[in-house]
Amino acid sequence: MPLLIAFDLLDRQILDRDGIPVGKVDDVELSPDSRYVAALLTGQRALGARFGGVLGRWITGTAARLDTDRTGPRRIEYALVAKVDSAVHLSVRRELLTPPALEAWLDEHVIGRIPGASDAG
Amino acid sequence: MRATSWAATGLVAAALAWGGAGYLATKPTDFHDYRVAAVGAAQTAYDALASADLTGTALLAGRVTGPYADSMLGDARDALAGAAKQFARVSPPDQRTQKMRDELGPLLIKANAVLPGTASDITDKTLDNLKPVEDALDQFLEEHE
Amino acid sequence: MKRLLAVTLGILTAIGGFVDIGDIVSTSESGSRFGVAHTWVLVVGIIGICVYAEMSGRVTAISTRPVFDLIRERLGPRIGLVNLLGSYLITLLTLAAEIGGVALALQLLSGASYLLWVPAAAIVLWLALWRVKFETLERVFGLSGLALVVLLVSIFWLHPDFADLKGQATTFSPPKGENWPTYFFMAIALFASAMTPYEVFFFSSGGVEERWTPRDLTISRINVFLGFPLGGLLAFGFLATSAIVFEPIGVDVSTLGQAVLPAGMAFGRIGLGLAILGVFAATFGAAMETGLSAGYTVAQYFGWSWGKFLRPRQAARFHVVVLVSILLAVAALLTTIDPIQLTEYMLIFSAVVLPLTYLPILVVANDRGYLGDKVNGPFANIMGVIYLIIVVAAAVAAVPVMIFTGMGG
Amino acid sequence: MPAKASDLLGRRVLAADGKPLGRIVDLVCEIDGDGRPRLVAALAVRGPWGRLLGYEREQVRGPWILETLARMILRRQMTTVPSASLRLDE
Repeated sequence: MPLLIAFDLLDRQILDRDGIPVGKVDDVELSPDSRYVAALLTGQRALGARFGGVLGRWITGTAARLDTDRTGPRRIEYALVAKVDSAVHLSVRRELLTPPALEAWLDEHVIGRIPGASDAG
Repeated sequence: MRATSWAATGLVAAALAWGGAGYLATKPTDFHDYRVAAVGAAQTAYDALASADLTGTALLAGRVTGPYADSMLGDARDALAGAAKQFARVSPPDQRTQKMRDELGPLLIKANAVLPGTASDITDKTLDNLKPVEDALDQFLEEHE
Repeated sequence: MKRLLAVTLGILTAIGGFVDIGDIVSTSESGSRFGVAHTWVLVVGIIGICVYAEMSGRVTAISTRPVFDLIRERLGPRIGLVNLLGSYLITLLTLAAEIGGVALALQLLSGASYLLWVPAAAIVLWLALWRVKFETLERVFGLSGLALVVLLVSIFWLHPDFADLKGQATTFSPPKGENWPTYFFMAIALFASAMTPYEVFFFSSGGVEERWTPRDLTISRINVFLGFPLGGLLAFGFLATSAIVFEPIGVDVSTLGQAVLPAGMAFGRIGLGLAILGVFAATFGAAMETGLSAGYTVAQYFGWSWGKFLRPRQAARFHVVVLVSILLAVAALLTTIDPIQLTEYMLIFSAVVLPLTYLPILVVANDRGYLGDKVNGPFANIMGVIYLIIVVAAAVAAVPVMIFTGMGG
Repeated sequence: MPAKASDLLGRRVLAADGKPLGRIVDLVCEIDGDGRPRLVAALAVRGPWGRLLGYEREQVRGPWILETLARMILRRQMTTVPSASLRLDE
């Protein structure tokens, strides 16, 4: 069955091997010759670029300020995709991927400091 | 649509809304407006007194608690204050409405006076004092609604 | 027993739709002004939310995707964002109102002003959302909200003229002394809150929290077809008792205290206490529902990890959204704005959000790629389309009617 | 910078004879032997409809009224353009 990039990939939830959310497919990167799907792009930077306009620049700008270590959006190599159905399932656990900057920052400075943050609810 | 036309549409809509709001805010009160305001105030005052009456009766029968009655009386007092404020904001534009003001004004003051302050003030007597004011407000509503 | 407890998600969700603080007061107001003339609106609302909650529960059980995922997936990021902003505002306004409602219930018990209770209510709410297991929250507040049954029983204890009530319920027009616009305004407000979008967000996300699989389809359906009618029935308790006590003497209900008075008149202090306890549980439950939904919608739009089944550190952004929403709600309340008035503004945003929420659910419920042979049958589709039309009509009519009547004045 | 799907989606495409075919709404891939999705075609739609709610696929059926509307738009306006003959309108 053919895979439709806009329908089957874009805006779908990416889940890791254990079903934990990793991000949305905010854009899809093509190989340099534009013939293959190379990677999934996720995060507000990729999302903002898709919006375009003032709102898009604002979203991208805020996301970029939070994440100064990286030059582009988070990339997930397409080779890591195990299955595409109502979500995009990866074959790895999310700890192996670079964590999103906002999540890491909030974990370190806010949530991680509140007692009980490491216990499941 | 382009961003500029969106902006233009937005500006026009904002201008119309602003103009409309300005018109409504500065429009002089006519008979209809005054009647609406007066009836609203009378209804609020009546609701407050009648609720206080029901609560008081229930309290004396031991069916509700003191703190509950206290907060019902507090609500009634707030409602009366709101009604008085709402009524004071409009001034009567003609003779007919002047008559309405002369009727309702004293009633609102009386309502405030007869409303028990706290649950401990509630007795058969204070409840009896509520009745004539309730009836008068009811009468006023019947006439002008 | 375990099977019985499995329906508490539906009950809790329905409580947020039918007997949250705004609904308690506006349903009672409707009863006090129109008698039980709006009973049909409750029936229409119950059927509507059942139709769409069943679809979203089915989609979630089979695909494990909650509703907001579908919205962005089918409508795209732009319209999804419009829906997100609208839904978030509705949810936030309701959250603020519910925290106010918890505080008002405490005021009725203690006599101390509700403003003093607001911070305490907010802190306990946050602790519950931070520490307590989802199933525990659902059971405690879903079940104790059932204390509101006391109002339903009160109907019989107040010895009304049942022929009269039946007459009111089968007359589809406003009684003498009331006008059509207000009648419609109240009808739309009751209908919109019965179908308020955070119910399907919460219900489907709750299904994911409880790790529903295709085998839980029956559990989902029992939740829907038991929970929502039960919620609607509790709302009818407020409608009917206000119609019995306040309508004949011409008092318009506008406070929570008035709404629970009939329980006291029927059963004395115990009845009153039960009603206030029920209101406390219902508003606290609705506060949890809206607090979590605020986090669910934002996290599901952006694809962040979310949920109470994860450790808070694994879903840091989700927990920050929940925390910030509670703080915003408290800030709004401490301006001394009337918490009950707050829920009326919800209608403005419902106009945008309701169609944009229910359309994608209907479309996905027909997608074999998602649901295999569990797609909608003809009956579900007919009902779905009819309700989509009603929702759009109500949404379009809401704002003009609201301005025209000065919010039901 | 490598190309992104969003750079192609929404762009206008032309037929071989230069006739406009509308905007790209989706990109069709086939999974090749190595499991990599290879771009084989683009779907172009005339008119303003960018999102078709999924009715471009066979699996979405009903409700009758929504399906009929969506398929009416699709039949009249959708073209599949193979990658090899894809001409973007600059």
